[in-house]
Amino acid sequence: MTVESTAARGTSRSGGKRTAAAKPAAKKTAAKKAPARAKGASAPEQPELVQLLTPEGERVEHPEYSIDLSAEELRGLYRDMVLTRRFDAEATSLQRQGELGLWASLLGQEAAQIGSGRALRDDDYVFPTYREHGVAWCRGVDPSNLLGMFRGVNNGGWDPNSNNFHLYTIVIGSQALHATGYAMGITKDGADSAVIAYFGDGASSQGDVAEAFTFSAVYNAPVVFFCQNNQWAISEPTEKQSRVPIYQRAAGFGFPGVRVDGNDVLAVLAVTRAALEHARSGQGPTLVEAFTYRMGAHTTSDDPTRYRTDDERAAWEAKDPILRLRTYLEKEGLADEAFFAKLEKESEELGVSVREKIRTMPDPDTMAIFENVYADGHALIDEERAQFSEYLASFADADETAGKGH
Amino acid sequence: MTVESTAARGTSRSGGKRTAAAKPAAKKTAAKKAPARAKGASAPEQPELVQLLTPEGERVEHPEYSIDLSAEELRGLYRDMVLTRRFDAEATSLQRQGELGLWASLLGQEAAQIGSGRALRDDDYVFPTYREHGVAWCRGVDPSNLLGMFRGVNNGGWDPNSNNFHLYTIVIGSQALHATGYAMGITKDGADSAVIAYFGDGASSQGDVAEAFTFSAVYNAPVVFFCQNNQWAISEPTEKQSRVPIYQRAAGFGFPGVRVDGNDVLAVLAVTRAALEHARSGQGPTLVEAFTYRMGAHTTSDDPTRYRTDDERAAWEAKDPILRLRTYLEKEGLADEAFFAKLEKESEELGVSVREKIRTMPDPDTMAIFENVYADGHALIDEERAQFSEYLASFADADETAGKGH
Amino acid sequence: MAAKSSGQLPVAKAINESLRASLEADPKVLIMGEDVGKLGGVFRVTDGLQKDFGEDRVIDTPLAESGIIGTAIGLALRGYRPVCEIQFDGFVFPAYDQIVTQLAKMHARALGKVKLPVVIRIPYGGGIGAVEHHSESPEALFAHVAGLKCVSPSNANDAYWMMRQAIESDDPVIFFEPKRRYWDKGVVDSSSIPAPLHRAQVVRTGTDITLAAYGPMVKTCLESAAAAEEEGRSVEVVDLRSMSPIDFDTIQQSVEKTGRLVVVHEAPVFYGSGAEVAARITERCFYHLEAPVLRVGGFHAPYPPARLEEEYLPGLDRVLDAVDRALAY
Amino acid sequence: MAAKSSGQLPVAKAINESLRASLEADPKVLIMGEDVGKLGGVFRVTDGLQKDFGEDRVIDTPLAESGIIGTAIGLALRGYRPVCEIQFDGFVFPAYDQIVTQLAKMHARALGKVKLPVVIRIPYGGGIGAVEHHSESPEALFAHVAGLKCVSPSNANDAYWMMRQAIESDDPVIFFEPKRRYWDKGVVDSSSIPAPLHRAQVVRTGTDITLAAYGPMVKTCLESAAAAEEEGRSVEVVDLRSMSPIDFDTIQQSVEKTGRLVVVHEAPVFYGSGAEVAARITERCFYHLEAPVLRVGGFHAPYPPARLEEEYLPGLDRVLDAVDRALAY
Ligand SMILES: Cc1ncc(C[n+]2csc(CCOP(=O)(O)OP(=O)(O)O)c2C)c(N)n1
Ligand SMILES: Cc1ncc(C[n+]2csc(CCOP(=O)(O)OP(=O)(O)O)c2C)c(N)n1
Ligand SMILES: [Mg+2]
Ligand SMILES: [Mg+2]
Repeated sequence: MTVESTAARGTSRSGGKRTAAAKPAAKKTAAKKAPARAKGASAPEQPELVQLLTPEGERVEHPEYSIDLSAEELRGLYRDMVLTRRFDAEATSLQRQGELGLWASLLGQEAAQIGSGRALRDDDYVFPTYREHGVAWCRGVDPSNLLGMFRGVNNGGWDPNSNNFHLYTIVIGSQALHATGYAMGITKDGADSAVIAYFGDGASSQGDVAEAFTFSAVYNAPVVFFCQNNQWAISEPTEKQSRVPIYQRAAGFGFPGVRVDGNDVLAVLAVTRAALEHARSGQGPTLVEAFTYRMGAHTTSDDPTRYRTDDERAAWEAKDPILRLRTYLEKEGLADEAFFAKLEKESEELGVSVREKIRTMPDPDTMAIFENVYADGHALIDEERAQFSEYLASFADADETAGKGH
Repeated sequence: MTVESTAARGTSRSGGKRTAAAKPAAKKTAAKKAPARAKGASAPEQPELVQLLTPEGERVEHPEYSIDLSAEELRGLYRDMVLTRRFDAEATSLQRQGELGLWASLLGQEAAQIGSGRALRDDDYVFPTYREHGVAWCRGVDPSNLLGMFRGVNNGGWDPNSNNFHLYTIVIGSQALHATGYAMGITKDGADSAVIAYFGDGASSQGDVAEAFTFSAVYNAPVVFFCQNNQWAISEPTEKQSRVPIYQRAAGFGFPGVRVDGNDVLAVLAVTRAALEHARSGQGPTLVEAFTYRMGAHTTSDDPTRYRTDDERAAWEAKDPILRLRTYLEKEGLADEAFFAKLEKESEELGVSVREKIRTMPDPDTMAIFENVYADGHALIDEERAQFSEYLASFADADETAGKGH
Repeated sequence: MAAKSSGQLPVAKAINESLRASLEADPKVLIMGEDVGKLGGVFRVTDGLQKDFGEDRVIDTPLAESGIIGTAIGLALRGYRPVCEIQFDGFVFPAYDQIVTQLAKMHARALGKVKLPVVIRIPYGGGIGAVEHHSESPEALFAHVAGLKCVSPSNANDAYWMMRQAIESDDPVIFFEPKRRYWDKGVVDSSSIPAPLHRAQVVRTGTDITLAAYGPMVKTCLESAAAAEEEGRSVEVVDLRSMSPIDFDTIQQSVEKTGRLVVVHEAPVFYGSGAEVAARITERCFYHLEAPVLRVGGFHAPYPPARLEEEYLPGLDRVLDAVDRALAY
Repeated sequence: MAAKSSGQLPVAKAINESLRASLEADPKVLIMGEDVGKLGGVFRVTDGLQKDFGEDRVIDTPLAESGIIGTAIGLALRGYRPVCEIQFDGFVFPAYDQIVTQLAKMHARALGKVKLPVVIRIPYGGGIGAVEHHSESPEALFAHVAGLKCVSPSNANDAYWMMRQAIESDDPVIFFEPKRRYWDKGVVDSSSIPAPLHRAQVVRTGTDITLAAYGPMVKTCLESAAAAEEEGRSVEVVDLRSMSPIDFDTIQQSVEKTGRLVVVHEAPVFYGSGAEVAARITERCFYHLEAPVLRVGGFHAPYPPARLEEEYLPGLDRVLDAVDRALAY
């Protein structure tokens, strides 16, 4: 299967039809989870983590969130995670080979991204950071689009409206406000779509994110704030951003917050779906904190050995999101050898296709510097474009003259 | 009594020695006050409001906060509020007479400001907005200093360190971060002082305030965030800033929040003192929301009839902070006629003295434009200063020449 | 849709009518900001609009400028055309990141696939005796940034039409409103075909020297020109109207005629728009200039307290002094 | 306190040593920023400092630039001397309000009664093949603002000494670090008496034309000058070192000799520092200039994706083209 056709599955919801909708991200959950802590130093009591599939691959029940997926749907989620991881690994190695300038790996965060991405409807809108390759996958964004900016041929460049997937946003936290404004617009339009805004644990410190909480609460905007707490903001652990669990932030702005096991694709799907339903039904925002782990470096430029231990990584490896679903599928006989073999092959093909795509990706035309700065044009751009063309032409002339001369 | 000698009482704590310290702004208070509200539209349940003196002038007890003041201390608080109100009224009328360009009245917020101001120790540090005239009074800041910026002779200009009272800050929310940084410095110095940062209900929406919450929690900085929720941010009611009570914001950042009757000087004193003690003893920040009312216009430029009703004002008049303390003092026989008469006279004198001061306040020298832009100088400033002097001198020359010529 | 004929209007009211006409013409137009609703803004520029168009289209926002611009971007992505009010010049900076990093660059980032027709209204400049942060002229800080357009009307007719054009533009426009001219009246000709938004206008012709200004300083320059005439000097005045782009062609034409140029603005001279005009016009008119381009503007100092602003602000005397100096070459 | 003698050092390491010497010399000096601790910053400029000076003096902050600068102001009010790192140029804007409105103006607001000795380190400029927001040159947006000082070293020795001077200054200093020169080595002479922080330096003498630049473009100009020499042209190069204040005297002296000036920077030309230099030098040297001051810099467009930056950035060819054009007058 080619990359395109894989991606072209688009936003069909693999975790679909048969699911019993969970109760809206409950008042109670947030209410009882917001203890004020008088002391900064002491450890927080372990907050409730919504989990439906344990690291050992056991299905467990949760009093407020439930999910009931068909075998096909479960295999679909598994396939999404495997292919996303494969794509990500391919990109990492393409960076090492010099094909990309940088790569921000999502390794370890597949469940958080696929679970939330598959909770979305086609008409919902996504505002990602720079690491949401799995969500992009769910939206049907052509993976090579994602690679363009890391290769340095553009700064994003895809059409956000063709998959309701906004451009990657690098400046931390900014997109939370864009998502809120977009959601306000949905309300004005009388539509029942929802918006999801992704950001990280580090981003929770940015003023823009707090302002997004305020605006979304005041206007009751249909937006889900999806915080992937992957424990690290480059070299800084989450304790440098907050001394209480991040999901608790929401209550003080007047909307519910919930922490979900971010390595449990079923729980993430259930919780996100409930939060989106909550938004759709006019009940406003929810903050979902997906508790997960960045298994790799922050980006290919980073060296995590400077600031964290192998032990930590090893402990999280035991909670791997893909492994636990595989264990479950196998144990329950929901997928056979043929499925895994076929998926392995599909992964290989995806890798090959991505490699080919990137290697044949053309460099942008020099004059693209001057394009799309303004929608309605700008006199200075016209002047500079003309002068620069003339300047470039002078080399051609010189070469020609030189050629003639000798 | 002259203005100076009144002010010179400085930060002596009128509500002083005998007070039984309240328990540190309790975990419980914040914890149980942070219900997540799933619906934006419905009214919040009435949150607990710490009160020790009812609008009718009855002393009541509170399970967590208590206070025990001598008659003299109570009269001191009363005097502070009366003189502050008088100073404020004087400034408002000076604005009408054209002596000030603008005035931001604190009318109605006297208890919030005197109660918190008198909770401070001399070595504590205050970061005010532009309306903390009552706090300035408690700190011993010469009132004419406050008038300078509203008259347009300077942009503040007092020495913050002489009374540990920072300059007024007009850009909403900025000072919350300065306060936090200052408090971080106190910790580094190993001192046990505390910082208090004032801001309004409107300011609670600014990203800077949220970032101050984050930094103060992460570094466990000894700072009290004192939000005077006076129900309005110019023309916008508090519902435009938050759909839950503002004090609940704190819990999600990991520190306690408490709502106090901001028109009850005793409760404000008790709550602020407890929060400062909490900070001093290494337990980090607290958010105090003083629930009060801006009785006047936002500033003398504002016209509140455009956006709020007389009824609302009337309802709050019944909760007047000064009246209720007077009722209590009289009922309990804690102050006699002579006290009130003397205070009346003192008020008059304060008014006269302020009027005199302002009318004799000199305009700044033109060349002050170039002063204090840099501490270490800047070549361009020197150049511009010289050119401008020359330019000004050319008029003098011209005048002279003209004089000679005719 | 043609605006109602308006006759003599103060600048603030001309903008109000322009916003009203835009709200009527396009249901996607929104007004957002602090106190823009019932209060009608602190300068009453949005007076009556919420009453007539509802809270859904004229929106009182929380007190957070980054939030205002950030959500306006989101609304624009959804197809709306938000017109955001920043209450005073000095309060735009909390939104600066959203403006510079997102609003200005998103069209390019998307290779043209999204447009952000957001207008940011900023009452700017001094002369009204206000406290700190209420009198600044930060236009250079926006004009330097690619992706933004910056304009400032000097009179009621331009205020009306330039606002309509700014709202119709598919690019983000920072609309600097000369607050001390809010009460100056002028005829708004709602039937006239307006000049293009970024075209400069020769508002007084002359032959000896050119004065270039925009916004509040145009009036000052016109008064200076009138005063200079009494001394026998023929001064041309160009109202730039747009600080990004700048209509250098019109200035060049004027300077080729007069041979001398003084640029006047309230903003500090150092790194100000006068520098850009001086540098480019000197390049374009090197052989025509009989004197260096001179600049009259603010000093490299924070805007002073109100009792010093008269000395600080460029006024007739300082403009004429520069005219004298230029003519002395 | 004298720094250790350092020999050949890369620019990044020279700054590291300078920070170390400052931390040693004054217990009030603090380092703050994202990832400045264990990681040593993304460019390792603060490498090893937290290990040696502790978390109390080398502080990993929450991810919030306004918070970093806002708390640094508070720390400065308490008597500390914070040196704040902004991770990349494009991430300074969330802090812009605190910088422009508070940091720059508080000394004046207090009539001199408080001082804010805060240094803001910003790795800036392009040429390292990075993604968006990692290659910008925003210096004009700070230099226009009174109350700030802006400097940028071009070599290791200046990097060492200018950082020490910036930290010793009682004014806020924005310290622009030419990130693509971080790995360029030079001798740091820790015994030399440094030039004043805001003094420009003639780094190559010549007689036909002057090139003025700062930070990363100084090297480009020196290479251009060397290339021009082969064509028989004698090019003088002035390293401005400071963008606010600008040492106009040194440029003027050079231009009075050469009669021609080209200003080179990576930042967009429009409203850039070249405009200020051109305007003022034209005024000062009107009768000496044989050609208009020309500017070579970025276009009025967002910094392009990495695969276009070579074309976008001023390089040897574009500088020489400008030299040719200036000499053609
Ligand atoms: C405003 C801003 N400041 C700094 C950076 C540099 N930076 C890029 S990613 C990052 C850490 C982000 O951490 P987090 O929000 O937890 O997301 P994660 O990378 O872990 O997915 C930082 C500091 C940035 N991109 N934007
Ligand atoms: C950043 C910023 N934006 C806007 C303003 C204009 N402004 C001055 S006071 C005010 C309302 C403040 O309300 P609140 O925080 O409740 O304080 P209050 O005036 O009620 O004491 C506004 C919007 C400002 N000073 N700063
Ligand atoms: Mg993270
Ligand atoms: Mg208020």
